[in-house]
Amino acid sequence: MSFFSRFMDGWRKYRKPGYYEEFDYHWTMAIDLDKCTGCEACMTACQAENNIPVVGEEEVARGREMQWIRVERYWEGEYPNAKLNFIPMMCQHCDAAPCETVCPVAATYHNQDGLNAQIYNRCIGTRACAVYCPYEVRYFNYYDHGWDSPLEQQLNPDVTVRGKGVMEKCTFCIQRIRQAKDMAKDDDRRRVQDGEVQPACVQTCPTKALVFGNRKDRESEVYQSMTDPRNYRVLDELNTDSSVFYLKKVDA
Amino acid sequence: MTTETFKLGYNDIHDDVVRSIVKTGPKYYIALATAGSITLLCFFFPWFYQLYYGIGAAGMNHPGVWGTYLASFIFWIGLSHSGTLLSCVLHLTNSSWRKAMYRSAEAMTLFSLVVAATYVMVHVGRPWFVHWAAPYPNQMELWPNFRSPLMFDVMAIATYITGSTIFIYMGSIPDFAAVRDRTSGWRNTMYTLLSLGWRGTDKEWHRLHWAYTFLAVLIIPLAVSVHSIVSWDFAMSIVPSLHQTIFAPYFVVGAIYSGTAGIVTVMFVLRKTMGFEQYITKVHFDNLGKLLLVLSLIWTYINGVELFTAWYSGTSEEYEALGYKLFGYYAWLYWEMILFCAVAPLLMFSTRFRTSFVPMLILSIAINIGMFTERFLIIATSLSRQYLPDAWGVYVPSLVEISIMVGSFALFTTLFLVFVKIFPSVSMYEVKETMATPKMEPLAPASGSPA
Amino acid sequence: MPNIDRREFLKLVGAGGVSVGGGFMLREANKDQPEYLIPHVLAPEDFSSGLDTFYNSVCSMCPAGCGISVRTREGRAKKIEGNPAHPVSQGGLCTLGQAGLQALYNPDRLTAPMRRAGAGDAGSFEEITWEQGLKQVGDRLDLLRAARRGNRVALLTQGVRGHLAQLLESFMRQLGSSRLLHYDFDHPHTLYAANQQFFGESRLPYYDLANTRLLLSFGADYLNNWISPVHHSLGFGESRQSRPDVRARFVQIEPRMSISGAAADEWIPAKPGTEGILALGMAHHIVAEGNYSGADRGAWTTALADYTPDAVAEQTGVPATTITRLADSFADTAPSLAIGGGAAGNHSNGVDTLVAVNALNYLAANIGQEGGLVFNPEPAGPASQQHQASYSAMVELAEAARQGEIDVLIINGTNPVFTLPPTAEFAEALAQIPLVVSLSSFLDETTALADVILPSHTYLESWGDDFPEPGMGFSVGAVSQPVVSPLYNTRGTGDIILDLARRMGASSVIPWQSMEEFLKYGWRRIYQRGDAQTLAQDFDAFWTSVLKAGAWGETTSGTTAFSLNPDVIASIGVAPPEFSGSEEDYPFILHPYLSANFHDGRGANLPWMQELPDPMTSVVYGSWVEVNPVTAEQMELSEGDLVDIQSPHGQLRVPVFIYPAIMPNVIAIPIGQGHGEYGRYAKDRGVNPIEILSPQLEPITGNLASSATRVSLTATGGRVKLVKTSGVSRDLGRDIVQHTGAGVEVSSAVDNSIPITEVTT
Amino acid sequence: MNVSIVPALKVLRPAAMLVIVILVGLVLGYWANATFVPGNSPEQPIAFSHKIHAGDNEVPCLYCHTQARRSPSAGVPAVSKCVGCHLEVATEKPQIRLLMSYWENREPIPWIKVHDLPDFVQFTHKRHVLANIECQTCHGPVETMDRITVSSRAVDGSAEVGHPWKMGLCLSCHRENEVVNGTDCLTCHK
Repeated sequence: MSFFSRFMDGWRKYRKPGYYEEFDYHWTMAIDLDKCTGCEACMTACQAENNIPVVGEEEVARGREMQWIRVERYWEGEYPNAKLNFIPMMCQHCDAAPCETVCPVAATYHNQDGLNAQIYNRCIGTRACAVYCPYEVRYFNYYDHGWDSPLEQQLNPDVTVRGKGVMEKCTFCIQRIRQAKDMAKDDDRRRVQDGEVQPACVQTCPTKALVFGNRKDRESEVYQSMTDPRNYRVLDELNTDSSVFYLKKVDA
Repeated sequence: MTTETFKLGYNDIHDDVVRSIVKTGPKYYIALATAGSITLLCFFFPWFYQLYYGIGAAGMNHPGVWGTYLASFIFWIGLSHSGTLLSCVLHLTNSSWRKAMYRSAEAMTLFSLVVAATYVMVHVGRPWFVHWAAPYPNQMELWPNFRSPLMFDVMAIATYITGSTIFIYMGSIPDFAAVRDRTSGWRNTMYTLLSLGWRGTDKEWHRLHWAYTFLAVLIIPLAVSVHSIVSWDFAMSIVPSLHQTIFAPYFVVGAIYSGTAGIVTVMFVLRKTMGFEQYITKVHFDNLGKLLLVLSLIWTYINGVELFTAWYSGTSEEYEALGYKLFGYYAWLYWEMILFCAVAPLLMFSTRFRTSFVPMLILSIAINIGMFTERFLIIATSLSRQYLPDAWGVYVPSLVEISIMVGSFALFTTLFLVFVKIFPSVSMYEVKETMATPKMEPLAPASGSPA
Repeated sequence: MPNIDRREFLKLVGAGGVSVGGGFMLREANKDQPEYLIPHVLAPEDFSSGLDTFYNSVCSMCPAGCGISVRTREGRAKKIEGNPAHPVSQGGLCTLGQAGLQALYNPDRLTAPMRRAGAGDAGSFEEITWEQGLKQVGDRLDLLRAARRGNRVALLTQGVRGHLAQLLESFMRQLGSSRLLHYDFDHPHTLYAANQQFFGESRLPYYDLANTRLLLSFGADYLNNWISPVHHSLGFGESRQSRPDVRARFVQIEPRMSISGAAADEWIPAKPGTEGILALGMAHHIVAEGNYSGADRGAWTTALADYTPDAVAEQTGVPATTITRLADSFADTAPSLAIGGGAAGNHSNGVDTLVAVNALNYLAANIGQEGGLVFNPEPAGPASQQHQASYSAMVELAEAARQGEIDVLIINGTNPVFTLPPTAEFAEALAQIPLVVSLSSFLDETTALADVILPSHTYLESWGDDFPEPGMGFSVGAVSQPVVSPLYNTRGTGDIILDLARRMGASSVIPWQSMEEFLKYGWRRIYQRGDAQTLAQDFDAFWTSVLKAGAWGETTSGTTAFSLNPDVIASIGVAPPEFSGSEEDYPFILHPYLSANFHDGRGANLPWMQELPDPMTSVVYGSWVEVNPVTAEQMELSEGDLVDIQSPHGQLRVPVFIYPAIMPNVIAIPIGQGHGEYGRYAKDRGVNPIEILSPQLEPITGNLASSATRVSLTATGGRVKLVKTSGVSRDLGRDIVQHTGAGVEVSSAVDNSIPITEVTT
Repeated sequence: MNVSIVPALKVLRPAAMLVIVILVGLVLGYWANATFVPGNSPEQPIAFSHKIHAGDNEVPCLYCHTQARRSPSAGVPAVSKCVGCHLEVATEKPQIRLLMSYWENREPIPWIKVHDLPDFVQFTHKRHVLANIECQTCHGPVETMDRITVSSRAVDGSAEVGHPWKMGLCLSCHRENEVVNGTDCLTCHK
């Protein structure tokens, strides 16, 4: 098959209605805001798992912090009736992702598992995806970040360290998904079963507010959560069709 | 028909123009040296510094991932719309007053585009991989993403550069020939090559005019599309206050606006430095002034529409963005822009103002400052006020960015200075066309007018 | 072909040659440096390259004692995760626990034994061998012991449990010294005292958050740093949403909204120190309304006579209606649970306050109930509560040192110079002690003043075990094993103590050669307690299984029967809190709280913790003072304004943060920053509020009433940019965090997602 | 008056020739380097010959590279592995003596990495070995090499000089064998 015909082939196939149906997985996350306490354990877990650099005080002051997952805080009301609401915000892995349309070199695209992929070494750093992303969860490497020795010994060998000029973001811990699929293959299963793979943030959450799994498996915990009557999606009006579902806070 | 040109004979024109090429005073060299060194110091040095340390050298942050670089890029693309577009339109409408100035206008187009293209390299994080944006078969079996407005940009600008290069070159072939006949040595060699053996036969003239007109028709839609596409880089995002249907016309008008202002500036300079007083006259400034005035009114209108839609949307997102633009961190820049681009141009209602050179120069410069601010604000204010308030932030340009911005003007000047020594910066034959055939027969080649 | 003259030809040849060379070098320059494949000399058994190996262990970053499971690759620790098998953490883990990796791989770790260089000038140390260091200390101890003057030796350690605690104890007994102190800044002395007083239990009960339906928390930040935050978080999540058609309600009573306050359904600001009075007010209402019908009802009525809701409302600033409402729902809901601690316990009336809270539980019949509080059995392993040093105990130690009664002070882990207010003059006391030995892994403020440093392993490199306090209502234990081989020339605390014991000739009583050996000895007894099934396997099998599982437990649960000692009732009553400093000079009450990231300051040397935004304010890398918006407006303060905070005992300069949920006359500063030593990440950053605390005591325990200091606030006119990650913390009606009533309405989000097909596996 | 461009071109000829010569030179130099010093076959600390082991004596690859079956990385055999045989076998050869000197000082042998993938690529030997892909498919005819050289069937099936491990190699193979999601970027890129 020639280069060009391959290209046209992929082009025709791309995002046709029901594109995902022929595949096994549709990775999804559900976050119960009624359980989230804003403890930020997820943030540290992510930083440890994904080799996210510590940029230092000056850089944070310039607004260049690196947080694949961040906990946003919104105050409500005034003293003495003030309330503080937390909401974890990470890449929503939108099935209609604005960021994917804009990358000129297709460094970010949607893969068959419903993941919004970011291929670091393809990225040329136009930063357009970060502009197009309404959730502002894409973080750019403004420098080559270093680790004071021997801190680099902690780096996760399954995740590459991103260099300067590259955009990065949450991957739903693709390395863990990959590993889970590998194990499934070992005992000749076609699919990863529910609970076999957890991103670092989900795994560590002390209140178990985060749930992760395969949406196509109706029995999965995540499917139960995303069909919970409390469910909603942040900025759903933009029709990004995101794969992260939030469960409303309950006032009582 | 303008009166001034009657005083001249063909020879005078030839002499003037050729002098402007051959006779080089120390002033020129000083200017060239200054411009060149500023380019090196303020443009290339900071750029290499940034290449080494990473984009962090610039002031961009999260969420302000785009900044001055992109603003400058749009600005230069805009500036490019002066020349070729204008010259095409006027060529087709056969307006004689164009003829003295269109050559330098087209040159502006070319060099603005070159600078703009350089800015793309300055902007991206890993310019050494920028060739991936070009569609070519490779062992990775990867293609660029043809849905990306940035991709459209690459295509559009490439086309536009090619188009305008051919246009300006073709237009100057007869003049190359003319210069060829009056120079010797390496210049003669160069111009011999450049003029492609132009003899000035009727056949040649006929073909030239045909092709020239054809190109002109071709380029006008191109010029419009280029800036529409540039505007889509923003309009196709869903960022509040960027996601607007009016952006394409907004950008195109803005482009022509700043471009025309640019021409006024350049023509003033040429007139003074090259001694083209007789070719570039009040008439040109008057006409350009009228054009500017109209453009400024349209531009102001579109700005009004923008504000209105933002207000009328009634969503918190648009409100905040609007409020931030008008009264936020960068408010002073916004009002400066309004003053320069919407208020000041109203002066041009008076003919006296339009026909007096220095004021027009000042105004034209002011307009371009204002237009640069516009481009900057479009990016800076919108990006710092998006959907999630928790992620709001302010972007402030760093020294490197500002220096590179200044440097880019020096780069442009350098290119232009080189240009005037190679190209006949006034189209001789077309100026001649505006003249009655003289009594005494001058040197060959007499050019049969196609008209 | 045109003829080329000679010069032309040579020119071409030259150019050609040069360019060939150029082309050659071009590729040469583009070749990448060779990488090496360094094999093992002997193939390792415990891991194979490219594959993960998980080791279960115990977290020692805070006293909660969560079970952790550390992922290692090629012998390096890569990630710390909660151990799902451990009943305390059940797979969850907090930020600090995960950052333990950066304690292990910290660039500022002490890498070898050191000795004060030259004539005792602080800070400058020279490296020595272990033999030298241990000999110097050992000989000294030997002499003192021989001379029956062992009591001139003091051992000051961070709160340790399990067999290390036992080892320290017998070590000191062998020395004949009574000066063994466990010191943690945040040890809940008042809570222990209150439980002792009310229940006659020396142990903490188990607070069953997971099954409760209503939780009243009096100042206890149970989700962040109170006793066992991760376990409480699990309970919180469980009782909030994981039970069908039951959703527990959480009420938080505290002057400044903590993380628990934010998570609670209702946050009630009560005047600092009056939480106990509030509790008694509710108790009064419960009894008065006849919601309590115990035999001792009369006694309660008399005891609570003065605490009518109106009187209490007047004292606490909480409206009477709120008090009665809470009281009613607390009595009606079963099971309900009241917990107290944190700031509420750190007042001059701390113990009484917490007794009052217990009284509430008693009156609502939550004691011994599932979803209430459950008593713990005697822990399987050694406990060390009796050695916990209160503030006054530390002051006594300092005093003794000044009197020259102490020759040797061995410090393990704890950092009193940082966590004691200067009024204790601990640093000065250290200067008086001839030989100060520190076993810390880092050069913290205290270690910097030591004479000899014998650096110990981090918990990820050493043997140990832990019996969480409080237990889970049944006894729990876990062994912490080394997950990586030691990075540096350091030794485990236990091994150092054992070595010293040998050197002072106590090997007859303390014969063990290594901590591991001692642990096995200790755990053999636990093995023997086991049931038939356990005993069926031999000890080694048991030992490996414990290491594998990372947790051990048995079903023996504590007593459920409880009868209240009548004269406790009579003694019940909470005096109004006393504050140092007059209200005129010092209009504000200082509310220092344990930072979510740094605990009591031990986390400040971890870069991850420094860059992790504070949950409530999103500030990173620094300190701030939280001020009520109204107060700020009156004083014309805005975010980032530098203010001087003046207490009777000191002054601090901090930037202001406008905090919407703090009482107008209270200001709060997080504890944890403001280190003078402790490595590059912590040094000279922010301020330490402990420095300006007044030595106000809680009389019964002699504990420091750390929330009882009055301060004044004066703007300096200075201003700094507060480094924080949040932009605007209001959602401007964008409905980002959506709410719903208890009754739920159906949303349609699923419908407009990609169609879902049935999966058949 | 001359208007033809031919004489002008004549004037330019020497310059043109110079340019051409230089270009040709550059290409030539680059090619020479690629051919004669490809740098894909470095001198190893011990002249271990895969030809003798895997070729002549037919020692199976997985005997030494034991990890390949169950781990992403194939693993270099520990020194003890070599010694295991060479306590008896060919003990007198100088290279074996050299090996023994390493063994006696308990030093690892600093092998130089020949087959190297960039850090952003996720490749697992396990899956490929279990899928019965011959080692030679990527590592080339190792059993014929005295000194290990990078050479494998490249995209077009021909052996390339230099480093043939380009993305195309993985892609073509994944295509031929119709690997599930074999051409999804995330399958190989981490």
